[in-house]
Amino acid sequence: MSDLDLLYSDIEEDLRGSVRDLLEDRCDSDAVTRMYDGDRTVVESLWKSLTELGLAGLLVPEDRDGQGASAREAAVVLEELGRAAAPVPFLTSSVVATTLLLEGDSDLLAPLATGERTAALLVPWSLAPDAEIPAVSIDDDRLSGTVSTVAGALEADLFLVPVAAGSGLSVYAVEAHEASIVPLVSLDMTRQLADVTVDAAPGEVVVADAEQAVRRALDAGAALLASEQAGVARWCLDTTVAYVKDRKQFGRPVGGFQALKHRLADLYAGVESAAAAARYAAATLAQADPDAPVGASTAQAFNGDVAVLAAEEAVQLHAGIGMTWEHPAHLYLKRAKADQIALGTPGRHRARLAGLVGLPG
Amino acid sequence: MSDLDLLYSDIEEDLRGSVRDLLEDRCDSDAVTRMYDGDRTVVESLWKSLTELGLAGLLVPEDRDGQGASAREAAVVLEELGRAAAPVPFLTSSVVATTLLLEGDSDLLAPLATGERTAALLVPWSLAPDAEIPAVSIDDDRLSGTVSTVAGALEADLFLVPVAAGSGLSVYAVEAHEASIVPLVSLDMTRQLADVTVDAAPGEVVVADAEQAVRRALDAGAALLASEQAGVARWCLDTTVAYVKDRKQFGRPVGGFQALKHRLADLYAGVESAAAAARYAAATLAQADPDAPVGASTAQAFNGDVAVLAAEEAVQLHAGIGMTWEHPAHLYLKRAKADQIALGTPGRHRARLAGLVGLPG
Amino acid sequence: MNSQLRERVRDFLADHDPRAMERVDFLRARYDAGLAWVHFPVGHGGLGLEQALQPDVDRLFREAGAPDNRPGVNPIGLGMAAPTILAFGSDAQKDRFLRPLWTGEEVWCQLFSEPGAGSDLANVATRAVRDGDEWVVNGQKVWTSGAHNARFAILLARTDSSLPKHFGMTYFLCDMTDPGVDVRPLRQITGEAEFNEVFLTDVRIPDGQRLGDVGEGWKVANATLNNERISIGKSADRESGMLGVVASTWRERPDLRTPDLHDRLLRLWVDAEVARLTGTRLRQKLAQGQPGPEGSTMKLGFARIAQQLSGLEVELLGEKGLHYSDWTMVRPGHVDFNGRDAGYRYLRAKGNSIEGGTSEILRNIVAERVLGLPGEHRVDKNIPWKESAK
Amino acid sequence: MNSQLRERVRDFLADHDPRAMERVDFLRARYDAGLAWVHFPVGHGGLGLEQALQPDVDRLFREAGAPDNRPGVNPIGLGMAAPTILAFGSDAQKDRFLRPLWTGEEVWCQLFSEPGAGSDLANVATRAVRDGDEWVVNGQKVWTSGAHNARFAILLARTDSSLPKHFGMTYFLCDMTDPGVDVRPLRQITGEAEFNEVFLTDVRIPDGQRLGDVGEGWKVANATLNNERISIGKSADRESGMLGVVASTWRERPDLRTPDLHDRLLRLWVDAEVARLTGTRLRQKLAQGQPGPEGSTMKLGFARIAQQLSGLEVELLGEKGLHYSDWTMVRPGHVDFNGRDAGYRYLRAKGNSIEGGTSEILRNIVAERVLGLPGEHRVDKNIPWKESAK
Repeated sequence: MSDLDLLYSDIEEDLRGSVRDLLEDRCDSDAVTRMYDGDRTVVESLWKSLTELGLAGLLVPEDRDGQGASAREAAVVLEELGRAAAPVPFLTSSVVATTLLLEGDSDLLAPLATGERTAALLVPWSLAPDAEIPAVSIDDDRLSGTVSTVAGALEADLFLVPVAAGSGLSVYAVEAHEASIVPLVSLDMTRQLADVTVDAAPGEVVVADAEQAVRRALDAGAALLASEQAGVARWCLDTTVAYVKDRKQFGRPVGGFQALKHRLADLYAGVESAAAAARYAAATLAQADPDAPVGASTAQAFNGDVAVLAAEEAVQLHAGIGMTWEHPAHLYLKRAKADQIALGTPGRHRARLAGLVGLPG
Repeated sequence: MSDLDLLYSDIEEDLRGSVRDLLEDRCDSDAVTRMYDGDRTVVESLWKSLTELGLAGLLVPEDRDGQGASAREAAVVLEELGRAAAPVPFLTSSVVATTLLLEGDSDLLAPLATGERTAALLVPWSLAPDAEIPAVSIDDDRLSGTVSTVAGALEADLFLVPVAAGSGLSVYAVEAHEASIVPLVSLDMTRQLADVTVDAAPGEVVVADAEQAVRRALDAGAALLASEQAGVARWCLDTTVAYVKDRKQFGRPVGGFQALKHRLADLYAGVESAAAAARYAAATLAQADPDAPVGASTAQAFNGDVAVLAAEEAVQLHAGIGMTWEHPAHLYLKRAKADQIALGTPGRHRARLAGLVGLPG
Repeated sequence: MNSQLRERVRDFLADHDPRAMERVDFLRARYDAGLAWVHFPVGHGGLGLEQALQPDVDRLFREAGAPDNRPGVNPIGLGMAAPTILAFGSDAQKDRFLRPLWTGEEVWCQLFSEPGAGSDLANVATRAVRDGDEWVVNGQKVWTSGAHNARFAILLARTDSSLPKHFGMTYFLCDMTDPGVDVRPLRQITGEAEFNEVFLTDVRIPDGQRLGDVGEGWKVANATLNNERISIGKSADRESGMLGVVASTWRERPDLRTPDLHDRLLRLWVDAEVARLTGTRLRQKLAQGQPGPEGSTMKLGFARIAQQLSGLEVELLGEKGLHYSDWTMVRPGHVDFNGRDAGYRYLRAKGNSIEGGTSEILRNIVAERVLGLPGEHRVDKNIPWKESAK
Repeated sequence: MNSQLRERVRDFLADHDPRAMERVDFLRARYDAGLAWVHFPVGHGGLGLEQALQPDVDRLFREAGAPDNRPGVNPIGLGMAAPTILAFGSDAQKDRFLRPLWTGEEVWCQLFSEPGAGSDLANVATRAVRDGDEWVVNGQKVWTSGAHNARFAILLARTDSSLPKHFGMTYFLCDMTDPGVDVRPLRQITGEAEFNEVFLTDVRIPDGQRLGDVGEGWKVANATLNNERISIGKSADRESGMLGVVASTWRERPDLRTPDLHDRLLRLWVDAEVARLTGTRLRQKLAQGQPGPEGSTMKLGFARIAQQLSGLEVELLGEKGLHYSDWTMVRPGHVDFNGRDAGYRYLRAKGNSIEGGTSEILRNIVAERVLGLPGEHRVDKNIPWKESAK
């Protein structure tokens, strides 16, 4: 088989540069930390700036007001968002919801692409692509039900709601103001979750017979979450390496102690591998390769754990300071741990791979 | 609950001293290594010396010609046998076969206790205490069937054979010369296995309705194998620590390099823990504590892996020399890996614990 | 148990009805009767007996319904300050400090760690300058638990920066009510502030509150730390602590179980059970008078198991694991490592391998003191502290 | 692929019918036509083109049914000796050695490691003393694969022991047929003898077979080793190597499966697949001219995965895992890491983290050269080799 390109094109590197500059400018870790105390002011202006770069429409064809780019570019954006623990609804709206709407011909796609509107798919954030999809009920064209721990709901003005329609599943669009949204105290407040209830809410079908479409949207989310995780892991490695070069104990940099060197060498290998796994997941997704589900689950099984390990090592090797509120390491530990559960745990993806690659238990 | 004594009594330490002296004298690693090329001369004289110390009858009451000691003392002997990778049938004859005969009133127990005879239970050496027990068939008082990968068969003159008797299981005694014994090229030639076939062989019942008795014998074997594994692990740790203190590279002892220090510190913790686990398994077995099966499976689940890790670290930290035939490390790697499978793998014992401690899957 | 001792407790209880006395009066009387810590000397709350006898004495008092000295409120005082004062204090210091320490009337905290002196504790930069009969102290301490409730602190400060680092320190007993002591909460990744930063500005300590000789601070501090490190925890039941919490969740929520999580849980069950047995064995060795630095391995194992179990629990809970109880900045009166929710346990357990000696430092200790492997190259050992790299 | 190059191959094949020529004549002609290794210079088997073009050339020859130079028989020669001779050799040396090396007429081995110079390769003690136009070499080498089949060796020897270790070595090309060369098989834990010990007694090497300047041996040897370390393996299919073996067993033996082993196998499947993708990515970087020492991580991962997989396989096989194929001491012509039985694979894989640079040394290299962390304290760096601790 001919290998897919796992490197970055010059265009992708330019995109990375723009996103990184913007995040350095507008996403400082103190502002992000304040989200844990309920101050979410950083979100709106940051998201606005990102949409002005056209990022919300990366996956949307140009004739539907998007950029006509691919999952490869979205993955680069997510690496940078992970690296900054950025609190924006790119993954939930511009990847998951957008991928779903791409399967229909809804007029709602264009305003999503421009950033005019923001959407969230109403499923629990822990839902794996191959899990049973919870659905609300419909009666007389009105939707009723509760979906718990939804990501991106707080940032969205539009919900995509799986609805049990006969023996199948349809996805309806519901205006957020028609729903009751209860924000949850979340392990990762930079992606704060919410329970969402609709009670006889009006909605319109945007994708009918939608089960496979929802699964594909979740799989796109899982494939690209791997890039976010690679970015989280990269920040943890880079920051820790810089710290141990600088931090002196016993009259020398602690980064010169061999036990730490070996752990960081192993972590480096893990982070490089996570980057390759994420790249493959994005490349197969970008060209609708039949191997895409294997790529997504492999990357989730691997990167979910690597990001957690990287964040745990960052805290441990920063020692005392890494345990404090004032150092940003905790933002990455919480993001990594929540990301490990998001869209299916690594164990869940391994179990899925067993079926996909023919290694049954 | 009152804690069981997990230390060694003075009597136990004396016993250890005698066994260790004898092994240092009569069990040199070159002679043991020669077993891999088919020279098994070391076995007979070594076993004779050990039986002269009365070790074969440790678990047998004094009124049946034994020493009237307990599993605690047998465990100490096994720690030393493990430490020397000694090729004697103590575990197979003096623990497993003896424990089984203790459940009946066979006259065969006394000659086993004195070392005059040596027995082996005909089951595959990989059999876990809770697995299905393979049995030969009986027809007209004659036994026929094959049992594969039996440990201790090459050293035994007497076989204890599980026989399918109606809906239950009986154990028959069969003279070894009535059976056909095919020695196997084994991963661990210091406990070389054999396939044993009986073809209309005569035998006599030694334990009737024997299923639970066989399981208890296997459980005793598993509980005390943990001490052998602790001994294997201890040798690997001690030998490696001594080597890295002595071996110089880059002008200094390699044991001064922190990455190695940390690995050896962790290994030390593992070896100390393995000793505690083995001690608890022996103590509960010695007083027929209802917790004995939990003790045995906990110790097997833990020590099986620790012994392998210790042997793998020994090879790795001896580097080149550890890969050679002339250094004894390979004897311990092979023993540890075979012991990991013997009487049930760690995974198998974990699965058993799930039932014993109420953590179902 | 010693029957004479049992009788002595019985006699004391006959003369002092715990139900009829004020709590503090009862505790003071128990101290004066030598029944506070029987291994301390006569006159300082003890009878010069073996420490192993203490748990039985405590049990007898407990069975009689007597109040205890709330050891959980003053762990630094009882576990670290008291044995150090006993070993290095003058008679006047023992008389002044030990009784109110034991009764809990005076709670203690520890002012050792600094931003630049974590694992390398001998690097403390807080200065104490002699001024007549007093010492004037300036500097910043960190990771001080209970500072906001403490009356006194054990304090390590640099008194001569021209000496190599280990030789220029002195150990003091510091009054936390001194106006130069400023205690500020230090917020942690859990959201709460269990610890403090303590800023010391011209704090004046009488020379009579110096413990040990000038320049002997490192030796005294090591005695304190050894008391911390040989603490191998109490005898524990199977499935106590973090394992019990996760095992309960497992039993109550069959819907959450997967084969992957099952095997990981069983591995950790085995690890925790073996750690429990290892602890039991170490306590039995200690009781036989064979203590040793191998106790350091207990804390290594405890931290690893707690971290892996709490990480597993968050995954096991899945959707529910994405919740958190409360990020509000509070100052907990009492820290329950197993308390609150899975997310809290996960984050809090990260501290287990840092506080009280990082796992990296403990591995060094095991490698060097137990296994006898060579020490690290020490570039700063023989040069004046002020000239060493910070 | 370059169409000019394609045409050149086609023309060569038109003039040289592989079916009509002796194998060695064909190979010599191919060398002389510059189609042996196209990135080598004209006149030495190449055309001065990019290395990335070589696989396509090889493919064209393969498709034409041409014999290859059996690269598996001469890995040290092709992978290590040839690039070093190219970089440091005189024209006479290149003319003499490169052609028979490439055609396989002369097989090479490597005489670097010694009992006292394993990870610390710069510690070699084998001496070479100048005697007129020759050098007289005495010492012992170890871990020499293929020494018993080799005609020549690359050899590192100490020529001045009064200099610090890195400066007193010189690099030679040693004729293995010299009567002073004694090759003895070195038996390994697998039972077989894949490697050798080589004893050198008054071996005489002409000065014309010195590679690089006197005292420049370390620099030349490092060039050789870098060729070893950046070798990141060929593009591999999914489930190739050890994983394929274990996965086949898994698929064929449902009776052996347990949930514990299942999750471990899936984890290793993921690790191996990600390692494969990481290798692909590194090769793509190399092809773009971005090579780097991060290639060292590939060997780390390869060794760990091979060891864990082979260990798992023995457990999976259970009863059958207790068997072994054959302990007889043999000298294998060809080493197949995945060959023979599970026990062999398990034991052989232990060497993967030792040979060609231990995993410990590779982690140092990654930490220092990739991450830029400080080097180890080097006590022996600036003292004469003869005075350093051995």
